[in-house]
Amino acid sequence: MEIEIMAFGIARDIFGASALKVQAVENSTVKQLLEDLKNQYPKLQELRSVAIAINTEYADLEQVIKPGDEVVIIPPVAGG
Amino acid sequence: MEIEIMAFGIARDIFGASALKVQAVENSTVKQLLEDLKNQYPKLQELRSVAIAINTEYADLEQVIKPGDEVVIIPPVAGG
Amino acid sequence: MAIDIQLLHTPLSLQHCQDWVAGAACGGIVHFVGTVREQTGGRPVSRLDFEAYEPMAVSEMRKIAETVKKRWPAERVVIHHRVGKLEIGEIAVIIAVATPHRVDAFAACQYAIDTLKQTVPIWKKEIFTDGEVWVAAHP
Amino acid sequence: MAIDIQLLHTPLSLQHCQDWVAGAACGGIVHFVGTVREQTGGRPVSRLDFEAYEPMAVSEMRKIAETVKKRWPAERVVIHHRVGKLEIGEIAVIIAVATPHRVDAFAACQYAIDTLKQTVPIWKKEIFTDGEVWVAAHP
Repeated sequence: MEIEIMAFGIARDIFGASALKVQAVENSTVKQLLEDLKNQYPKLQELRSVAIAINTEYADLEQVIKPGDEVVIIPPVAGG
Repeated sequence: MEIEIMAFGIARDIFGASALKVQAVENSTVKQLLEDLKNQYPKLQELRSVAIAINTEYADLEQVIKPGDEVVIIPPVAGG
Repeated sequence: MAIDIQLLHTPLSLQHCQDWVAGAACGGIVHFVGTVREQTGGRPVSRLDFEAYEPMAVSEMRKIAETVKKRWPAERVVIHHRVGKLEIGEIAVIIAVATPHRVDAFAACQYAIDTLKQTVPIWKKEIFTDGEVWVAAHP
Repeated sequence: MAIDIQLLHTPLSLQHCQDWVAGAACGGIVHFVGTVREQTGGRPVSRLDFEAYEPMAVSEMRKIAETVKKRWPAERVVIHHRVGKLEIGEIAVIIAVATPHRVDAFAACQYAIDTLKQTVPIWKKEIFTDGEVWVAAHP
């Protein structure tokens, strides 16, 4: 299954793109996706935190990604 | 010696005037003045607090009132 | 001087306070705005009359602002208080504190309004449809 | 609805927030105003660029306002956040909370800004004369 990941802030700079398509096995979890991304983009490991949002909500590590989900990588936030 | 006392808020209502002249012995203290006023105007005793300001500063009970001092009776404040 | 104290007979302006405190060195500004409530203990209020022993009120407000500057790294402090007749919803007091870090601005602003209510010689009379009362005068 | 959440590409207005929260039932209003500081750790900042994952940022800001309404007797809550390019001194965020008693307004407003900084997907890049950095990205 192909997952499209949107990226903001420093994650976009690290990806070199505001969206990224990655291949994943069916029933892939957020944890697996994060591990794959960190392996492919080691600079993500240097960040204070990296989270995944699915359909505009913070996702648990065990959450399964479904086809059609809106997946966003969330580097450390700094609003305010 | 004659002391003129300015009054605001409920103290003005109790005095029935915005200023009051009272006779006091020389070297009268704030404590003596307050006792005299409370005897003369018993409704002052019902208030949550009564303070005296001399020359725009809160006065200690032992402070001596001098001729020419600006003396103000301060009933419970309620700003804000 | 980084302190602005005013006792005004005219409506207070929050925008004025914001413009005055906002400095390029401060990231956090906290404003407290106190307005006239429509009721007290369920009893509908028509209006409020504020009066002040003006020179001392200004002096006590200035002491509060100076204490704020001593205790917290506040760049700017504004305390504006209204006197006279106020209608429901009108602003009676604005306190604004600007600090480099927000936690100080909250603490300092809260200190300032708490102390103002305890020390500044300002009195308010609540006018009801059927009477009036000097607020907080009696235990 | 007693909650006003906005993510804006145009300048924020404190007066607008005050007018919106000020209700006749509330005596205490606390505003937090966050502005762009001229320097970070002694290094002069030229500008800030804010960006947001907008639908989620609005949703997370709404959650904060709803939590405020649950935990404190807040009548009205405003959270406005700016996005885009901001110059020094411009307002990045305004949070306003109106409650019957002031102690609740201070606590709720502080909770809201603390939580916003932890959870709302907004990022800011500080632009210096000689480079740029995503704020708080690295430990």
